Amino acid sequence: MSVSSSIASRSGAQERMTARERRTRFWQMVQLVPIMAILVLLFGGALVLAILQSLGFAPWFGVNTFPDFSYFGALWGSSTFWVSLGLTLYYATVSTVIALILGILLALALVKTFPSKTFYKYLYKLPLMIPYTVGIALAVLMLSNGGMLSRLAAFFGLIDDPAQFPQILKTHYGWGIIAVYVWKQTPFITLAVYAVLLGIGRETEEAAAILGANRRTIFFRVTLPQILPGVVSSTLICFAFNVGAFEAPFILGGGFPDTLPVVAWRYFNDADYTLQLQGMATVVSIGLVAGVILFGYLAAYRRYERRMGRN
Amino acid sequence: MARKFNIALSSRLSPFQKFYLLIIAGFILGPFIPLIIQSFAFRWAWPDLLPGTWWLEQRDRAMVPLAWDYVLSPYSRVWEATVNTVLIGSIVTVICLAICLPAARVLAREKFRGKSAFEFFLSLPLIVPEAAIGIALLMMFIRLGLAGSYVGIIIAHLIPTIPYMVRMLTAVYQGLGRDFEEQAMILGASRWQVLRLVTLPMLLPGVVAGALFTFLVSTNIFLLTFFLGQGQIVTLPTLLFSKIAGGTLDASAAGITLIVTLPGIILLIISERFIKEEAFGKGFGN
Amino acid sequence: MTKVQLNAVRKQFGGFVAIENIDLEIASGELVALLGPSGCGKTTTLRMIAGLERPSGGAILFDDQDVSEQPVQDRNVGMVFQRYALFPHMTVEKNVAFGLSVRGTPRAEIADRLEEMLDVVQLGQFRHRFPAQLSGGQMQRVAIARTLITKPSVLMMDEPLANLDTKLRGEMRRFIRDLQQRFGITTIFVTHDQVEAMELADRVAVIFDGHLAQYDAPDRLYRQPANLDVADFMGATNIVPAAMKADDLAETGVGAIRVAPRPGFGAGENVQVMLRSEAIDLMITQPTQGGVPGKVVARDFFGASVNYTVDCGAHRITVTEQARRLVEVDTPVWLDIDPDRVWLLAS
Amino acid sequence: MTKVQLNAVRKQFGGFVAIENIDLEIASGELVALLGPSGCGKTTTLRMIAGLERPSGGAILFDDQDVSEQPVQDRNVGMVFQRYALFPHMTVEKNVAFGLSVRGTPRAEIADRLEEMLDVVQLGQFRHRFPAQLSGGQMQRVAIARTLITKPSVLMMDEPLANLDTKLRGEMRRFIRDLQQRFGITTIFVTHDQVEAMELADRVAVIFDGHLAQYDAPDRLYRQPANLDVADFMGATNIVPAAMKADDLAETGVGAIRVAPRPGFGAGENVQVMLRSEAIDLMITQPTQGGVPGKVVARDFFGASVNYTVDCGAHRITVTEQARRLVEVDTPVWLDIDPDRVWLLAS
Amino acid sequence: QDAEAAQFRDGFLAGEIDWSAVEARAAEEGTVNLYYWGGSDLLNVWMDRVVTPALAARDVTLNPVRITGTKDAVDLVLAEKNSGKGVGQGSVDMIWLNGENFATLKRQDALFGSFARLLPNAENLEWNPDDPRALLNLRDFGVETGGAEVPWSGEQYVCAYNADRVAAEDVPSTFAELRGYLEANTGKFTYIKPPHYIGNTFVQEAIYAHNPDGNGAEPFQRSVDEIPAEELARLIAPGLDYLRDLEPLLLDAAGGTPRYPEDNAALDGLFLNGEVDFNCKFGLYAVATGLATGSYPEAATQFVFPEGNMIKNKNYLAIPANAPNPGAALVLADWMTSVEAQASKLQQTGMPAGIDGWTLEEAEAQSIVEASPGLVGVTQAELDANAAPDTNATLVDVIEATWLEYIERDSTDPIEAIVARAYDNLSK
Ligand SMILES: Nc1ncnc2c1ncn2[C@@H]1O[C@H](COP(=O)(O)OP(=O)(O)OP(=O)(O)O)[C@@H](O)[C@H]1O
Ligand SMILES: Nc1ncnc2c1ncn2[C@@H]1O[C@H](COP(=O)(O)OP(=O)(O)OP(=O)(O)O)[C@@H](O)[C@H]1O
Ligand SMILES: NCCCCNCCCN
Ligand SMILES: [Mg+2]
Ligand SMILES: [Mg+2]
Repeated sequence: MSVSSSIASRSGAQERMTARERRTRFWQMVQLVPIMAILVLLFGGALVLAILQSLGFAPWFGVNTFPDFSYFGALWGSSTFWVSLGLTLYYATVSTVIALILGILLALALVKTFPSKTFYKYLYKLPLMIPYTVGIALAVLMLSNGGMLSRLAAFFGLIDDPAQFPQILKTHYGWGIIAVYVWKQTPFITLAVYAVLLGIGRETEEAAAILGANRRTIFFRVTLPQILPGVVSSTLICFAFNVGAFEAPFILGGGFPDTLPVVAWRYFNDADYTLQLQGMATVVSIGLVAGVILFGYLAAYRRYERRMGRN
Repeated sequence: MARKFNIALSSRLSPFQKFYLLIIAGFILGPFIPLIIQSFAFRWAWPDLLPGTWWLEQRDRAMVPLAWDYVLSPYSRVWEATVNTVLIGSIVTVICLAICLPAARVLAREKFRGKSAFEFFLSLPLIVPEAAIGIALLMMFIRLGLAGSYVGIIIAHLIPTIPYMVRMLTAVYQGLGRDFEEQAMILGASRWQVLRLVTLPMLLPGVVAGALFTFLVSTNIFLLTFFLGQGQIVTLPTLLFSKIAGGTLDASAAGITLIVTLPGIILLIISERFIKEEAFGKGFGN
Repeated sequence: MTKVQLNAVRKQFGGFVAIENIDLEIASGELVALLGPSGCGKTTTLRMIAGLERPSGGAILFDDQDVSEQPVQDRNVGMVFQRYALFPHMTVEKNVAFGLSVRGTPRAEIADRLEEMLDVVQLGQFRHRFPAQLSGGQMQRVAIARTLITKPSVLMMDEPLANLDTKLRGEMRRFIRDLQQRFGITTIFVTHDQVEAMELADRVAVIFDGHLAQYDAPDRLYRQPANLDVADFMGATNIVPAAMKADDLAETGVGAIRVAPRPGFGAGENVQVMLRSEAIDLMITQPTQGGVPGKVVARDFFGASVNYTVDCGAHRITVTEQARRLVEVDTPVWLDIDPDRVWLLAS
Repeated sequence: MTKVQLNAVRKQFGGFVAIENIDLEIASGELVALLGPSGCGKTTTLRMIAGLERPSGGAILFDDQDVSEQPVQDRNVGMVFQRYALFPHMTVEKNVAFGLSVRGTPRAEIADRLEEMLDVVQLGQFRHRFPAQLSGGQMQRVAIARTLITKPSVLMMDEPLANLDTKLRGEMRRFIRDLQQRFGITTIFVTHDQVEAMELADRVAVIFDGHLAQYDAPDRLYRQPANLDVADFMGATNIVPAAMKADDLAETGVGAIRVAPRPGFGAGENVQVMLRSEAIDLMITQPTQGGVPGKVVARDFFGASVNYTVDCGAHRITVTEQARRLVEVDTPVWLDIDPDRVWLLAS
Repeated sequence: QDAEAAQFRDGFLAGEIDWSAVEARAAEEGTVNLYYWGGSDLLNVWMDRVVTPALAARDVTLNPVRITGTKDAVDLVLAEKNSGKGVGQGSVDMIWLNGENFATLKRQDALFGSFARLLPNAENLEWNPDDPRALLNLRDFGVETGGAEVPWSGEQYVCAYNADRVAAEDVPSTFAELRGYLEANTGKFTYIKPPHYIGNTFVQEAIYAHNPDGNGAEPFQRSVDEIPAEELARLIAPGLDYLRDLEPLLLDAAGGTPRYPEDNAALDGLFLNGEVDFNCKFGLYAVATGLATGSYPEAATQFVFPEGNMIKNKNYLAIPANAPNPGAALVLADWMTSVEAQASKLQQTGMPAGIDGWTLEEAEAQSIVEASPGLVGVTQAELDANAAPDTNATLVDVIEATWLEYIERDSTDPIEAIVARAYDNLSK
């Protein structure tokens, strides 16, 4: 289609837009309208509303002290907020990193040929297809002190009371939360990396082998840099999800201090309605934190990409 | 013969990889064993490896349906939740496709001012957690009378699904190249014919992959559905959440958990036949 | 049959000028090659003629009608893309019939013309295959058939033979030539291969960097290039500086060479003398008169022909001969050159 | 410098036999071309030599040592891939230095050898570019440099020139030939272009369908193909059936032709006679003895050479001449053929 | 505001509309949206199996909306009210609630009005303010119901122990004994996390038992307006200190932080697996039903704890001011207070009757008694003898906030300061 090029060529001042061009231009914009409408009105609207409320604008609760930074002040001024933030980031980071490593390893195995490959191609996608809540249920069954692993330990005579089983769920180490995220997201990362791996083919790896590189070197210097785009976008998505997720830390977390989404949930469910605004300040903080971190990550990656001559 | 060679750069699995694959299979499938057992249990207390009393032993004496009797009865709302989940997922997918397809074309093919800002805005919902907008969205929806309605849920689900769909479709559009559409035009095809006869069929793998992902994301959404459904609209994730929120699982919760996995398994079996992994890759390529 | 004219056509991409005021007239039924190095603007020119790209300036005329406002679909042109752009999801049959079926041609007529066209390109037995199941040459023929079936009045081909092997390339060239002569369609094809251009085209337009460098019949282009660049691009090997002693005598580093006089290159001028390597006779005995003495320093065997590199003192001269005899390296030789085959170029 | 031997090497992919018992001996420092149509098994052969593919049978020997057990990394081979397989995320410099840096070569030495190699391939000024920012020829040179810098004892190149234009291809051929001679590396390169094979190689292995059809020096291959298939693949145009009247006389559809006697082709045999188009003299006056009469029916001008198609009654014979004179179509001519240049093939 | 609905409301509350007209209107409305905590399978089944057909017989379709927290429904009502949806225009017809949630709706003037005594089945309840037994019908967590909600179930906070793990002589009956038990068996007890009302109730019992004035529940019947912050702080401090000191002995406290389950399902799970030896919650018949569903260990037995402070209360059905189907809501409320409904609910879900036995005819009262799943290990007399009233709903908020601050967040501030702050926040 001549559209883009004609638009790109408009720089020449002597050129006028023809009627034909203006029409195509118009249709282009029309095609972007629905998506804009949803995102600007709903997503943007909700975001703005959340921000307004967190700044004290909530006439429907009889509160309007806009702009009022006291909610953020109260939130950020308390040490538990920072502990909660730390926990939120800790769970998100650790699980993303583990899922990333497991996912890359799995993708690397999947590009090989082996007899049960078809089975594995079904198997590994299973968690991807199932809601997080199922993962949480499985974690409860397997990992709790009354769970399957604990019972096995008792069966083998290692423990004789559930309390003796090392606590995996409901601790601030968050092993249960991490287990669920890893269980659910390893497939996602595997899929992304595997798909990218298939796309790049094996030639560069072979070239590296011929040039004398061993397997380690091939992986770190040839394969990894090429699957990086897949790695970056999938980790980004998982990390952002983990920062904002509520169910797993709520059900499997160690209680107070909770992760930020759970804190917000508790605020929203408090009998004290003024805490609603505190909750808004909390969710806005979550958005801010996720945004800042992912921005940083993306910016770093873009710089790397540019250094590599892509884009 | 040639053992070392195989290790150096082969298409076979290394011993570590074989071991790793076994571990992964255990990690993914293992937990389903106690889940299935639990769904048939009446009383299964620590430290028993199998239930002390099975549901079937108590079935006749029970004053209310237990375990699978409850799960499969209308009381559990499992059927309603399944229908809701699939229905909402499907409608969201279709709408999402309809609004993302034209946008993706423009994004893949055209240059315009503010394009990169626009693209960034499009992926913002991936970054901003649902928790951050859920309550505010609920307030808006209550005012609009959309809270607790299908329409409300479907619209809300578009927010987190659009970024996936747009990425996937933009990538396939970029991979498509203009040649084919141009060739069709030269051969005399109209705009609509180009779309119907050339563009869509060629985009199909990407479209299917995008649709599958959208459906998955939609059927996985908990918080938005939970907030906006107002208890009126029950989907599989919200139903299951209510059952396990306390952190324990009884037989009916286990049964419901199993039911919640079913659509995913069915979808997996269907999609694995029609979608090649490569199709997903496009969305993550860059 | 359509006459195509480009009048001062320009094309800019942003600030970059891809085509700078090209004038080109292609007669109805003529076969013209656009020849030039990679990136010189060949594809861009074709795309403008097809209507896929809008010229930034100038006009394109079909039979003296300006077609600037005419959308692609209505220009009745055909274009075979460099990588064919076959529709991968359609069989050979469907691909070929596409142009007719989108025009709403009646089924029966489509079937007839399809049959005829598959015959022409000899793809009848592959009709139900998909493009992925075809060889390069077959794909190329599908691409051509798909275009010809719509009876375009102007046929364009963008590097149609680039990805084929020597043998197939030869076959396809003959095939295209036959077709074009049979249907007499005004045809423009793009190539960067001079042999291809020479073999196929009635006239060749040589483009360098968005400029039309020469537009001539193949043999003129080859023997009488307009300038050094063209000569170089046409594979001229022996170009040596010389001073004109007389209208028909050039003094070069390897001695005086008789030339056919050329207007504008009088005595006293500094010129470049072009000696086509195949126009030189390699003698192993000294000729009775003239003859540049030298020594064979290298021999390259290409099957049908042999290249000798002859050291003549100031220059090394390449001589091409049909491979009927093989002169050994180090043999002393004399070069004899027909004055009519020596061409003069401005320095 | 390594001698490479393939002893009865086979390769099967599942049930499909890609290579069937190939024996091949490549002398140390020799430059061998693997020539054959698409899919015949050229790449597979290279990959086995490199160690990227395990032979299903037979053995590969480097300097009489079986290398089956040797991993790719230790074979000290170099390979230039058809599509180069440059590392897209590394600059030219990094790509070229890769082989050294993974070997742990000291920095200073890497820098020196890099400098030298970039000089050789003339890519100094592009050192900081990424592959995506290079032209095809430049990428190819990076691929070669990346391989040569490791000083492989066997260098393999898979269709190294396939995607380049005529001029660049010519330059690259000379470049490879120079390098190979300079370093004396045992070199095996794959091509489907016979001209390329002829120009570059010391010996050419022609492979058809996984079988070694002929392994010979270029001129022998060209003039004395082992069979019809090879002759055809090498571009032989005039092959006519004949009956041997005597050891040195073949009766063809266009008359009796004198041939050089060839063992095994005695009187009474039915044979095929191959007349290379450039070995035929086109006379416009009847020669004193012999001479096949005919009439020019077509002329194709290729710049350096001209092809005439001469109708001699039962067959049309193609004659190639250097383009020094142009004989008009319809001119009556006589064809004169040196008996030494006539080759006999089994029917 | 829907004028027609407003007219109906005013007319009904003024006693001008007779019941048959209400029933007619209900049939016309056709639907009733009941929002209730959907965490009990037993109750869910009962709703679908019993209530739905019963209402269908009255031409009303029950829409049972299962919510995870009652506050969600309250929030929805308030949000709709705040966005201008008046009488007849909301989406909630009835909420199952008590305590703070009722108090909130009442404070926000979001209730339909004083309907309870106008129901035909109001006769199954004691309304005489002079009869002390009417207390729980007139006051909900100390807040006057004003007939804006009708009692649905009565409950008492009862603990159970696992006889396989605890010897009968070790079973505590006071907080001091509980502590003693935990010192010997650390980690074998926990209570549901406030602000969950079951957790709140345990805290209240501890506070009653440690009341420095020795008068138990009595001072906590007043509202915040009637009791100064310092006074409240003084009264609750010993109980909260007890709980704070108990923390290191609770479940998982050895791992660093004590673990408080989020809801009673979670507590049941811990109890079943022997992670804890006791299970305290509202549940007169919890052991009987728990054994019937397999969620309790076989040896589970109830016991009296804490002596004299076993809180007893009722829970109610309220109609929001903007109920879209007020007629149907009234019909539902009436049916829910019928003897038939109460007996079947007791039998099938183990939820004690909310109507008052002494107001019933003999046979009716007998049907309720027969429906009871039964007490295990305690007698009704023991339970009655140790009963205590709820804390005033307005104080509950303060106590809850104080618990969160003082115990969960380990605040180093003195209790007085924390209570004062809570007073402040609540008055905003
Ligand atoms: N859409 C575009 N935007 C910017 N520059 C372009 C665009 N299309 C082509 N060009 C530039 O215009 C010049 C001419 O391009 P064109 O494709 O016509 O070359 P070509 O002669 O066909 O080369 P090749 O033989 O490599 O195909 C090139 O320098 C190219 O980079
Ligand atoms: N991994 C494989 N699995 C199955 N068949 C294969 C595989 N690799 C190659 N082949 C088949 O083996 C034959 C030889 O392939 P090869 O790549 O060696 O051909 P080639 O001579 O290099 O052809 P080209 O000139 O097209 O590159 C082909 O028919 C090919 O389809
Ligand atoms: N919505 C965030 C998704 C995070 C990654 N999980 C897999 C997505 C598909 N279910
Ligand atoms: Mg081009
Ligand atoms: Mg190959």
